[in-house]
Amino acid sequence: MKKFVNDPKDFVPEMLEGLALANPDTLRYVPEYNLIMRADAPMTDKVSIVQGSGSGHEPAHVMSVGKGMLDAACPGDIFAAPPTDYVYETVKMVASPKGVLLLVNNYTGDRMAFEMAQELSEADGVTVRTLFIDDDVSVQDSTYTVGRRGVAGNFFVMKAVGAAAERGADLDEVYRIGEKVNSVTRTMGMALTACTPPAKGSPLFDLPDDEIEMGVGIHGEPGRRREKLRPAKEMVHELVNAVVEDLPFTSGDGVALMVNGLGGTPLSELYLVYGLAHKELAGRGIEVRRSYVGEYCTSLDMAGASITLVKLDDEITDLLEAPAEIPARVF
Amino acid sequence: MKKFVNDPKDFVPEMLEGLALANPDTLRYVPEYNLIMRADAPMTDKVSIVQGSGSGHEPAHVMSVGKGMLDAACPGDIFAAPPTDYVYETVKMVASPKGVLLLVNNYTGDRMAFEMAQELSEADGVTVRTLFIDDDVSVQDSTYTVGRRGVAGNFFVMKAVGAAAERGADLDEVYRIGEKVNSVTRTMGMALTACTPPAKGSPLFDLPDDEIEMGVGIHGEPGRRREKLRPAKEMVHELVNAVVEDLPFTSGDGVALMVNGLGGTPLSELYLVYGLAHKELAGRGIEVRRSYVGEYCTSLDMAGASITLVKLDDEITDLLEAPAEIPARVF
Amino acid sequence: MSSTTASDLEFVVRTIAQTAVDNEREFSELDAVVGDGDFGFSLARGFEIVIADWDSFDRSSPSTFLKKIALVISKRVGGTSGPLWGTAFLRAAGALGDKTELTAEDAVAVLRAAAEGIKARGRSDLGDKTLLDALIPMTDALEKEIHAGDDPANTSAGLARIAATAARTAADATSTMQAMRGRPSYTGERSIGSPDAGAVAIAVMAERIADEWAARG
Amino acid sequence: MSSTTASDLEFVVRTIAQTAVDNEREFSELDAVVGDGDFGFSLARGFEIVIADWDSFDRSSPSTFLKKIALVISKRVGGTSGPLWGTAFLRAAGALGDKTELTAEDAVAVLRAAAEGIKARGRSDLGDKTLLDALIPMTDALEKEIHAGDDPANTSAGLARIAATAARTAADATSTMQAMRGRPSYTGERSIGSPDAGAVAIAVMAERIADEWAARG
Ligand SMILES: Nc1ncnc2c1ncn2[C@@H]1O[C@H](COP(=O)(O)OP(=O)(O)O)[C@@H](O)[C@H]1O
Ligand SMILES: Nc1ncnc2c1ncn2[C@@H]1O[C@H](COP(=O)(O)OP(=O)(O)O)[C@@H](O)[C@H]1O
Ligand SMILES: [Mg+2]
Ligand SMILES: [Mg+2]
Ligand SMILES: [Mg+2]
Ligand SMILES: [Mg+2]
Repeated sequence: MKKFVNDPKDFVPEMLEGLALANPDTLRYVPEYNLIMRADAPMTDKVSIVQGSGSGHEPAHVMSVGKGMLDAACPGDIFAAPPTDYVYETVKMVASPKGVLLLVNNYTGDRMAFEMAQELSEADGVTVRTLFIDDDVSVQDSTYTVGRRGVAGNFFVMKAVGAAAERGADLDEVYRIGEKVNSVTRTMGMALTACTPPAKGSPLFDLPDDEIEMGVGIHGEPGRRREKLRPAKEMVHELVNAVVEDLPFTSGDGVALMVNGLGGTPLSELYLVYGLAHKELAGRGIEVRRSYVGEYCTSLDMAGASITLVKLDDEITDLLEAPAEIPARVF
Repeated sequence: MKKFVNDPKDFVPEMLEGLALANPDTLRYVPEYNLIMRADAPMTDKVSIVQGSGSGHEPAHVMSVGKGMLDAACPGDIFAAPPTDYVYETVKMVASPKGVLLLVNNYTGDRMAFEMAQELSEADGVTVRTLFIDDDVSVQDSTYTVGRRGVAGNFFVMKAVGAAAERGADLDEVYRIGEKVNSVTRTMGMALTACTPPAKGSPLFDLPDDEIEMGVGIHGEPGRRREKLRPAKEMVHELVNAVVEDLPFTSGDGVALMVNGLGGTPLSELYLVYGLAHKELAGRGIEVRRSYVGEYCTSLDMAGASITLVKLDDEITDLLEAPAEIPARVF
Repeated sequence: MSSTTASDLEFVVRTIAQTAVDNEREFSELDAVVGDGDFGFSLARGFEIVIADWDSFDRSSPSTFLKKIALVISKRVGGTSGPLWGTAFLRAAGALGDKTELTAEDAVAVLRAAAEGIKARGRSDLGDKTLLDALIPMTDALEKEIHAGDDPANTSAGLARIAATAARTAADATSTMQAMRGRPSYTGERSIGSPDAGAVAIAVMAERIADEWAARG
Repeated sequence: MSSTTASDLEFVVRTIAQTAVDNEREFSELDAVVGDGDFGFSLARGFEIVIADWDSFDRSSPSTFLKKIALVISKRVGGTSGPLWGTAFLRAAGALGDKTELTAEDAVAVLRAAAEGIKARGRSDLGDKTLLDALIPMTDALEKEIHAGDDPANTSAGLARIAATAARTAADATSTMQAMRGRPSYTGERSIGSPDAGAVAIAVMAERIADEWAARG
């Protein structure tokens, strides 16, 4: 393993400390619960927004805390949902009279932790709603799984509900918006290489030099299938196809297009992918109205990328355009 | 090689096309010269700022074109200075009556191309000045080399001269500011892994699993020495030390601190490094007033990081704070 | 028939905790095959606190003691394992009521309650390729042996060995199953061919308990 | 003494171009050792245009022809090589004036002019571990052989072989030198132990010219 790391157990706390040191005026770090929150939270006149999930997806979600997006993020250890207790304590710290919205990527562990925390918080008299994000088209819903996974598309949900909350929308309205954005957001990713969790010290899976994992999860979960590495345009074609056909997106749609790097792929390649995806969409009569290229939801140092489309209407566009002041870039 | 790439020869043009497609309102792409320019350039009432260098360092420099920073960037192929002709044509396209400032990272090939282009442009009657950036403390100046290299610190020069030009400063004033920022900026980097140029298809150098390259160049040039991988805090200590002692930075100084990822290192590690560096500086009485964490000047997919310090005064702080509208995040 | 005393209970919990800490890397490796490689890390972060705070736990009754363990797990263990193992210990505590002396039947009841808690929390059942596929067969074997009457092997140590053997056989058998719950289920048929990490952890813990029980004499 | 005709000149330039294109990867590999691995790529991008546009070049005189080549290189080749090789061809053109028939002495003059151009542009000299350390010894050997008089080996093909042998020996000898110019100079003593990429390229080109000249008969 070649990483900037001291004791792997301290990886997440040390990262969070760095984040707080880099944003002394706007963020507060609460080490007991791995919590990053707005320095000015809770605001009594605003719904509080909280997102939690495992660490290892930076800038998601700790670097999205700030005016216009999250009030707090409570990450767990690398790839592990936070303990129920951390979520519960986080809700306490940002509890607002207008209520709290919990944003949760749809995984078994996260669902359990957040559902239990919601129950505990409600028993304390806090109004809480929980929204599950499940934009990944790689995993098909079925009777036996917990359903689709939440991946990079969560960015758009956070951005939209954050903007709505900042403008004073009530909890039901904020929830409605989040659910609506989630319902028109679709993502598909692929890995060129495995990632290496600091505590494991070796790659999470073996991927031969000429193979890729199509439909990989952001925790390095295997995807739809292994296949041979091919020219970028063929792989991008497959990613775009999977996303477009799922909703489906059709000719005449206006969309936001995100090319998200998984951590080890440089911007040069991401912009190359962006150009290919943009042209794929243009060829189908789908118009890209907003573009996002960079790292939004990573999988440690995995080389790879995901493509997300959001079907835009005036309401969503307006919320995505609204300003936000967070450590990670959003526009 | 595992990359998003079609024909390696098309890597740079395809990346630039993606960049232009993602920023249709603000950028213009001129394929003949690999040129990315502001859609509204040249402005007759403003000095034009141009930066060129090899590609493979994204977001430097093509993703720094926009209001408040560059008027144009003319990248060469991967790690290769642009041909003289590209630079010459770029200057023609953004030539302003107030003059043109060329920013050049200090390497033999870049110096030659820009010096020749300046001569050609002056013969056409354009007023041109060229500023060489050389912030890398890894390479010691000597009688026989071309001098120190220009690396991630170029960001601060671009930002400051871009802001000054936007406010209407004349060419000599813009040049003075650029030279001043360069004179108080120092950088030191290290590689955990080698990078893989698309056309080469294999790593540029061999770095055993337990070794790092201390003082690496952004083109994968070997640095000061090979050494064993160590805990992050020891490596960060060495980087900070090299930078601090070079200027030197001393107790009471206020600085901007940049932790720049070299392309393959995720944000989680960069923030961990940031926290360590911040505390190293605090321990020496050096106060971090502005912080920059992310990718500013990469070396393709190299895992590694560099640390840059800029000694701040009111003039520099004011220019770094000024707004800019570019594809890459700056604040 | 042997009876499980309160100190036997402490020995079992302590051994589970020590096994989790000692096998952090192995358990994570197992989870890496079709999961996300954090299972060992998650368990170890909780059980290392169990060990560190061992002397401070309220021991006024076996139930209180197990509840304290449940609390530590819930507080510190993340991932799917946090809620599942926390619930398991909480339900185990509930099954004991205010008993102070425990019998082998109580051990079965504790294990059943833990399994039911996991089922409810995880919306899962036998056959989904989870830790339940080691835990339930192990409990079944234990119960069967107890009912078989006063076989000379039917000491505490003998029962522990029987449980361990059953857990191991069942855990190994998860290799041929397709995951229906948890992260490995995303991979569909690709989950076949390797055992479930949680099930193997149960087997390793049961084996260590049997080994050390024998050593206690 | 043999004379170098305009068609000999075209043959030499064409062979240089073809060698650059055919050895793109090898030349980049050489540059990767202590440089940045782009030398072969940079040269090939220019010389492939030389080959593609071959028929269209103005051939009104040898000097005009070389000037056209210089222009293509300057336009398309980046890195340090663009200005250096562009300057070399431009100065070579200048050395020919309005000559239409070329002698072996003219060949020496062309090579000297090219080397002087590189020195001036690169602020470099013999001994700095650059392509000059193959180019200059090769030119010296050629000149010496011409002055040695009418040795039967002293045909064009024979001279080409002598030049190639000298270039190869000199290029190999750069291994023991420490780089004083260009990117490898940043590494100081670590540049010792591998030959200079530019010098090796000169040797490979000279060898191919000698081989094919012999084949032309
Ligand atoms: N729904 C479920 N019901 C019961 N056990 C489950 C369930 N989901 C997962 N498990 C068990 O948990 C183990 C994985 O735990 P852990 O690594 O903490 O989960 P994750 O990283 O997927 O959140 C699996 O090997 C399995 O034994
Ligand atoms: N100052 C110089 N003078 C003469 N030749 C030089 C000089 N610098 C570099 N070279 C030659 O150029 C070769 C490298 O070319 P290239 O890869 O294009 O340069 P870079 O990538 O460093 O800009 C070296 O192997 C050397 O032969
Ligand atoms: Mg997990
Ligand atoms: Mg180069
Ligand atoms: Mg797991
Ligand atoms: Mg080179």
